[in-house]
Amino acid sequence: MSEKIKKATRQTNQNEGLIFEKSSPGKRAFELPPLDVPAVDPAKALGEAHRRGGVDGFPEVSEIEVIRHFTRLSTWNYAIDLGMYPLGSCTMKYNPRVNEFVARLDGIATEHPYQPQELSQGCLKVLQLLEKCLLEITGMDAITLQPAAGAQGELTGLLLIRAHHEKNGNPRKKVLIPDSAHGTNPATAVIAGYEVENIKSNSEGQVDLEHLREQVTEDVAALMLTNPSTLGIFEQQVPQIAEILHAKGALLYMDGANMNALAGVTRPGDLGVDVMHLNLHKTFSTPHGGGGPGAGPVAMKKVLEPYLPTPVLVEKEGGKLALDFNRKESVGRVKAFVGNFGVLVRALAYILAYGPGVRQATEDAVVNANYIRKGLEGVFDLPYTKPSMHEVVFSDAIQKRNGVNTMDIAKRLIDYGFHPYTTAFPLIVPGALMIEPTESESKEELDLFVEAMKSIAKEAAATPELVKTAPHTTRVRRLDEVGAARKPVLRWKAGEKRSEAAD
Amino acid sequence: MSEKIKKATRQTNQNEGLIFEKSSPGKRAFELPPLDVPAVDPAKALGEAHRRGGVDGFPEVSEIEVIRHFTRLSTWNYAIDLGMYPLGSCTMKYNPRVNEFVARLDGIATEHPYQPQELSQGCLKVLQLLEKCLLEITGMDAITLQPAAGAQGELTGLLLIRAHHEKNGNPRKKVLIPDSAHGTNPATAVIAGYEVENIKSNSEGQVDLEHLREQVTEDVAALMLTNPSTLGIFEQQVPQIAEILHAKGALLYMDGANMNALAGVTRPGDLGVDVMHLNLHKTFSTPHGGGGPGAGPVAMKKVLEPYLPTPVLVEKEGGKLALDFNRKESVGRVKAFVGNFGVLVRALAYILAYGPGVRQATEDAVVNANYIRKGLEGVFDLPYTKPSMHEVVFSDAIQKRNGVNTMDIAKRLIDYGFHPYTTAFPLIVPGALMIEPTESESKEELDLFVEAMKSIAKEAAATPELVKTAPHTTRVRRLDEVGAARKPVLRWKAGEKRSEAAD
Amino acid sequence: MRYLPKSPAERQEMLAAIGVKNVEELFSSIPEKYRLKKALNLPGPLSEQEVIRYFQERAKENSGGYTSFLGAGVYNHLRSVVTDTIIQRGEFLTSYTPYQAEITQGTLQAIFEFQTLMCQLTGQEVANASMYDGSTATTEAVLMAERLTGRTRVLVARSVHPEYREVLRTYAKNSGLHVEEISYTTTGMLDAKAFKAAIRDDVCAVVVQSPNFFGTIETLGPLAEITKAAGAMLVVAVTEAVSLGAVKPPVEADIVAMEAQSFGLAPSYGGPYAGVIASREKYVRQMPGRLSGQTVDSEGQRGFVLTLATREQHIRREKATSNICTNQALCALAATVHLTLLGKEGLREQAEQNLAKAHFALTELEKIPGVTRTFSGPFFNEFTVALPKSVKLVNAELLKEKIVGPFVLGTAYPELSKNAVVCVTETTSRGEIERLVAGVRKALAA
Amino acid sequence: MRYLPKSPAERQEMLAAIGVKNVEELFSSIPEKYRLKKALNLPGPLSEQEVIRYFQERAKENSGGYTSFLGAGVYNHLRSVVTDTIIQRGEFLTSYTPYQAEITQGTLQAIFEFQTLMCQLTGQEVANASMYDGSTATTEAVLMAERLTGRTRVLVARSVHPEYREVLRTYAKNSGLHVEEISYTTTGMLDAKAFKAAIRDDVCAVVVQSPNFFGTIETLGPLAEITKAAGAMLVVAVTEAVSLGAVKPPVEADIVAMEAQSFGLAPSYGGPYAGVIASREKYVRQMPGRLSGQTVDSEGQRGFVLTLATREQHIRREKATSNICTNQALCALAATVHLTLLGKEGLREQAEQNLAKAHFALTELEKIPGVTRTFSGPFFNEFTVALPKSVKLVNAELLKEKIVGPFVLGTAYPELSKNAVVCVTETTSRGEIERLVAGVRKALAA
Ligand SMILES: Cc1ncc(COP(=O)(O)O)c(C=O)c1O
Ligand SMILES: Cc1ncc(COP(=O)(O)O)c(C=O)c1O
Repeated sequence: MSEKIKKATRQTNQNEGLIFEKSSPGKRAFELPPLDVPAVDPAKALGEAHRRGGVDGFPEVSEIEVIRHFTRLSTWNYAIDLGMYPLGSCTMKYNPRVNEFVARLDGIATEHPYQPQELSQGCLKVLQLLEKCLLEITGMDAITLQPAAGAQGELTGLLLIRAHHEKNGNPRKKVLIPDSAHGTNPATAVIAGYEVENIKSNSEGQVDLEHLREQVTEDVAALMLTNPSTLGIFEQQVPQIAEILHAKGALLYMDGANMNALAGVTRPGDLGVDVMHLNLHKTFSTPHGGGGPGAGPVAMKKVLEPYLPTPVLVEKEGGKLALDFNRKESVGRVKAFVGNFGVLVRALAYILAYGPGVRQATEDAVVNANYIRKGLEGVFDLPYTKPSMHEVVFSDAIQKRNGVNTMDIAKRLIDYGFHPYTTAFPLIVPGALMIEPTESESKEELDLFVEAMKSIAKEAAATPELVKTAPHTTRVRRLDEVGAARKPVLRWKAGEKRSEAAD
Repeated sequence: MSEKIKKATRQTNQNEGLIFEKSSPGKRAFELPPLDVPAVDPAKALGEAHRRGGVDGFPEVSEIEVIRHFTRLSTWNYAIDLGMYPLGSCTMKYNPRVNEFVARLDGIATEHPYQPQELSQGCLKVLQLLEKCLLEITGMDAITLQPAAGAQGELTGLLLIRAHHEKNGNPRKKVLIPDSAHGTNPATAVIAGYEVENIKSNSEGQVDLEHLREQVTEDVAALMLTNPSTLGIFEQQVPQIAEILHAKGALLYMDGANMNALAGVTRPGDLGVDVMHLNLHKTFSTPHGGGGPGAGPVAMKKVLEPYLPTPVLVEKEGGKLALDFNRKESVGRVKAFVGNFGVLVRALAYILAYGPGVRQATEDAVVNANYIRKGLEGVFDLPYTKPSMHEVVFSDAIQKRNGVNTMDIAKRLIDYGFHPYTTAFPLIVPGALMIEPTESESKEELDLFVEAMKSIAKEAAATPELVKTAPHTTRVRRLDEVGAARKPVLRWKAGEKRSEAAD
Repeated sequence: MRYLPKSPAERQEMLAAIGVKNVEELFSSIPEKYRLKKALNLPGPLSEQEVIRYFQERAKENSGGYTSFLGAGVYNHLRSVVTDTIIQRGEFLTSYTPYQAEITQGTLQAIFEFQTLMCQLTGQEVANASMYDGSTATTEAVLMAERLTGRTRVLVARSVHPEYREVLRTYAKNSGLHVEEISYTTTGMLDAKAFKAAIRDDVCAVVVQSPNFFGTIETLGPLAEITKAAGAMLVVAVTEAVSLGAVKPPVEADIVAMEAQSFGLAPSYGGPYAGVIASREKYVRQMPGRLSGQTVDSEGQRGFVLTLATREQHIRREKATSNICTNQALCALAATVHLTLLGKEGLREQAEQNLAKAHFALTELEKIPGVTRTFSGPFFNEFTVALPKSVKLVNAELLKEKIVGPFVLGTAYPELSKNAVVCVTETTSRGEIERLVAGVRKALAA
Repeated sequence: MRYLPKSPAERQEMLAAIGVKNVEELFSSIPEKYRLKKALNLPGPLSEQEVIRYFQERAKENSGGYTSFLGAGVYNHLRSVVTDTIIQRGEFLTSYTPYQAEITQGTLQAIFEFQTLMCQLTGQEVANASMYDGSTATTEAVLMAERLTGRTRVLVARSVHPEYREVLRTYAKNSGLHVEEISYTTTGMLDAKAFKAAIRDDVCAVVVQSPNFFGTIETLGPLAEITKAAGAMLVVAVTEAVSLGAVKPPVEADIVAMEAQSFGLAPSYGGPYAGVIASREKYVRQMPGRLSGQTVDSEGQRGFVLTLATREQHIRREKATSNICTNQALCALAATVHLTLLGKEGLREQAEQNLAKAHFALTELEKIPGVTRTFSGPFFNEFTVALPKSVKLVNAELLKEKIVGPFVLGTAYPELSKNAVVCVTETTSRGEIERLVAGVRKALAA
């Protein structure tokens, strides 16, 4: 593309249609061992009314076509394995390969959730050790590993809080949420049956204690605090906030999505947090896989333990582990079975690899964010100037003058060989550039990033059109999202013209 | 690039320096379990004179950098998994993934070649079954699986022949090799201690029997015949050739690299071939891996069995398998241990998946080659018009008129999303385009190929410069091979300027 | 530490560039008193080899060497090496939600294909990119029905997976939903009488599972009519998705909530799997979860983007259709690859093998005196049998034969205390079925 | 068949396009009489699952559960999941020799890195892209020396791996080479006197191995001087490449022939591994095998190509430096990834662990009455011990304890019939060493 772009070069890349467009009757990609019992007539066994002869429209292709199809598709993706992925709030760190290996072991991947517990001691020990590690890291008393992701962790946490208040006679009405919070927080509060009340951050991005004291009434069930906040800033007054809440019988929930800034350095439990979730698919390196799966364990203080979702892992006399399904005050289950076990395995593998060294990861993550901040201060507007933790949030205020916004800059970053940062939030920063490098980036990669961002800033001033029409080097150019939503095409339909296949 | 190019589009792609350029002292990508015995002082244990403190210049990087380094490098390659790879004579067919899986099983990958044979019955059974299958496919009497590749198979075959002649009192002097043969044939003959005498193909690409009769004297040890020949043409007179040779006590060696045209359809043993090698990394789908490993088993008639390399697999009473190292007339070993066992495992997995269905693969391979031939006849010059088997060889005679040669067309094919065909041989076709699609290509892929080749032919006429300067879409443009050979730089040296890293 | 790409010298260089003396300074906004003074008490650090050894040791403490007849929502089906090869490609494994479409077209097209496959399978018009699992998909389907109808009563068949019902109750509790259960008859199907008696115009959703927890296939037609007549929505849960290769899809349903674990996902002690919601096009704006939609780029080429995001929490916050954010994308990809491998004929053949094996197993078990089939309705690869003895005792005997016996119904269904659900898939060999039969015979004789 | 991407209809279409009625017509050039009339008698076709089961069953018939003390040219070292992840990427696994450089830069740069690592390790100036294995590399090194010197006598230490010597003899037989063996002394090293007596100006190559087959490290300096003085070339074979992390490299050698199996390659019952030839820059045009060289493209950017191909058979045919074509590229890539992971410190630490463990094992074994060290020279991770009993009998006893005992020297060295080579690597735990010692003690007492 240009001399300025050091990190990427264009390369020929395979086109590929939809798999349905490659189908031809009679091709097979998978064969079954022969049936070793008498065949039955499905029409007879099921009844003619229930019988289905096969799924219309299902593809018929061969194994090599499947390999090629998905291999080609994969080459259209950016990934951590290819380079820096500085999506703020997403903690896109290295996903160790050994974790994939252990999660697939016979005796780990093969276990059925209903098999006798005496035949599941290995699985239960994994759960127990992970629980212990996460409690040590968070400074909490009890934990559930069941929630499937952060958002479900939030829900679980609020249900625990609700159960606690109900036990005290009144579930209360409101949950306070700072305006900088992730969208899942308010969405979750509603599912838990609460009204959302926003709390405004002050000009330093911190909770305004005076205001808070006014807002916290006996109607308030809890406050959901993200710490460090989505501005990447540590909320210094957590103990005071907890005090204000506790004084009115309300509880402090912490969204632990940003634990990567704290692990090994400080513990939410020590700060006065009552309950929190962790995103194992962020802080604890389980792979995002294009959007999931994750796991969102919820750690809590003693006072909430009675309400733990079922089942609860318990150690019996003699050291045998068991699942206790019989918990009178439980909020119930939030998901079938014990949780995303395979994800939990990977998280434990990650923790075991670091041991107490998780602190070093935290330190490196914070060093990296501050290194970027230092490199880009002045080039991009920094709306909140408090010290940055694991991420730094700029705004596009300077570039806006030339009509270039954060999304344009993000798209242009693709041409420079990087995945964009987060553009969509925090909402309190108009035109946010939310940059989280994580500890997994080398100085070399960070230097290239800073250089790329500076170069784009120059382009935004000199040749804004170049930035506004980016990306220029990808196999597809900027995609029409508005059109997609206006007349949604959400599936392939037979009979659509095949000529598009090779487009 | 253009409307004409249907199969590929340019995409942003990561740059990457040499791994040595990323090194910084103190980084680690691999850690060892702690030592559980007393440490020793290396200087004492080895003697100061033998002691080495570490390897100078060795890289010091982290695990994520290793993953990224090699992942990025990998994206610079073309591969079967990405698309058609029509390298003639190379049989680039689909490499089934299950074969990779079984070769890595505990109990397969973990076995030591010197462990007691009673603890190796599983490995030996694999060898035995593969031997049986290959004998059935070739129609031969005995086989060795030891050679590491085709060329070593050739050598083994010639050594067997030599041993046979020596036994009869005279090793003889010459090996006859058609002018269309692969370079390994003459190179091998020399190592086996023979002079090479070329035999000319006739205008139909077949052996001229009259000439042959003259050439075969008592000095001739063997003829090395590739069948189908490297022109992709079946040599119809094999039985007659064998007869002529046998009449003078000479033997017929077949280079079985092209067995993909014959498996299940005809058997070299039935045709009168005395000894041949197979390329398991071609016909039997073991992955090329960027140049190897392979395996080149040698199958032979009874008469050569006494000379088999050691060890020879034998079945003892009671069905126990064993390796016999004690073979008086053996030519000796050509390689340590039993052979490239892991490759042999993959080949057997391939054969088991097909069973007698290997014939279908052969048929499809031949259909594919003929489909291409039909599609491109007239567009490219076809110097030999006998029926094509698994590959078709054109020449650049038509395009040469505009100064465009086979290498230019090959490079331009890259822009069209394909790996080039073979350009370097057969030497009897000046400017050869040697195209072998294999059975693994779908009609869709073949149609795109034919279209691409036609389009390039048009370009060669209309805009020859475009073709002569290809490729245009790759991350590097045409590379200077002459310069590379003139002043060879064959390794990185410390102190070379790092600035090249991000080039 | 091997995952960290920094040398000590580089750390120093960077701190100097930032302008701090040491790394502690960067944490100065954390009140001193709360900063940890000593190292966390965690096991490790372990080398790669030791990590592997730790999990290998745990693996040995599980059920290796046992043959299992458990299904009950988690099925042991054939999985292909190809699927695992694909989902381990770094480009899929280590990429995020495809918010930046231009650089994640691979994931987006694969999701689009997943949505298509799910529609074809379920006979519905639209499907989403995945939910956490079948249980939360079922619950979210009910919440969707609530939004669409504005009603709050939910009728759930007792033959729906017990844990799915528990999850529904957990979510329902605070959403003002009232969940009532409808029993089953001797066919193993929904009690039509009880159902008719319970349905009124305050019902938002009727939830059944088919094949249901007893293995019985529900007859959806009449049920759908009554539901429709009442202005409610029919939610059909599918836990054993392979059944859809041989059994008519729930086209009568307004919403299908499916667990896709059967498609290439390992049992993995309960997860991760992939839930799916499929429904009618007209309801799409009330669907939870992500959707990939086809569009064009600025040069008119086909491409895919996440679309209708205005339903989602990151745009709509408290007004979102769900709080779901991270879903089970990689599992959905595995299912996509798996189904693409199986294809039309493969899935049909697999389903018919399950059918044959389960029927063979039932026939053989019924030969044992005292063993009878509990329900008369048609079944796919699970069926319920009544034993003349406590199932727990029988299972304890089977364990000695290295067999994990069928699912004990007594805990969730006290009235079925001597009943068990037997699951047999294409991975169960005839020999294993015969061992089960012999084991049960022996246990009953003892 | 699942690997074939054609439907029956497509086959017909294509035959029609070609202009033949049926596929038989395409085989008409094969004389009718030789065309097979019936299907081949082969097992199968097997589904993926059955293929896996077949090999799992074979795997169970091997040495699972045994601890081994075998080395002798094949070593059990730690391997990383990362290596396997990389070499299984289709882009590496399923690409050919990088003849078309513009589209295979990944492989070419990796080979260039491999060549560099091999030079650094061996202390040589150039290294090739790989040979079949250590045994053929050693032989090819001798053939290279023959070409360079024009002489035909070869002196080989008897302490070189017996199978390497066999391969050399096989190749030598018809190349007019005369191979003579030189014995060892009580140090386990080359017998300098015998060597001096044997070397003359008709010798092309002197071949030693270090650490040699007995585990002893050779002292190369004086040897190299004498060799040089005679105008011959010193070929040093290395079978245990990990030793180079702690032991001085054979800088005195003219050619190093190495087996790289120790670097991330599984024992795999004998292969595939990767041989290496490293030598002096001035000899490069007589080197066998492929070479990747740095160059520039038409725009001046750095890139890599296969170079000096005029040495190779596809250009030079009967005048080539070797007949090698396919080599062991993917194994060389595995070694490259493995060594990159280990890095400078990792390899040193690994080597020193081997040293420590082997010395611990010897110390413990020497505590057993009657067990003595055979040779006095320094050793790395293998050493030779003399037992008061037949090694075969002792090993038979060890097998009962689930131990695969040390390598029996008697077959290859009749004079060492009661001696064995013990190998201990970083993968051997102290407990396993102690079990060996206890086992030997017991076997000797019996
Ligand atoms: C701050 C914050 N909270 C909550 C979430 C929701 O977590 P999940 O996506 O795992 O549901 C996210 C995820 O992006 C987040 O960044
Ligand atoms: C016809 C022919 N013969 C022999 C060989 C040599 O086989 P290998 O590369 O396995 O040594 C080849 C390989 O390219 C070939 O095509």
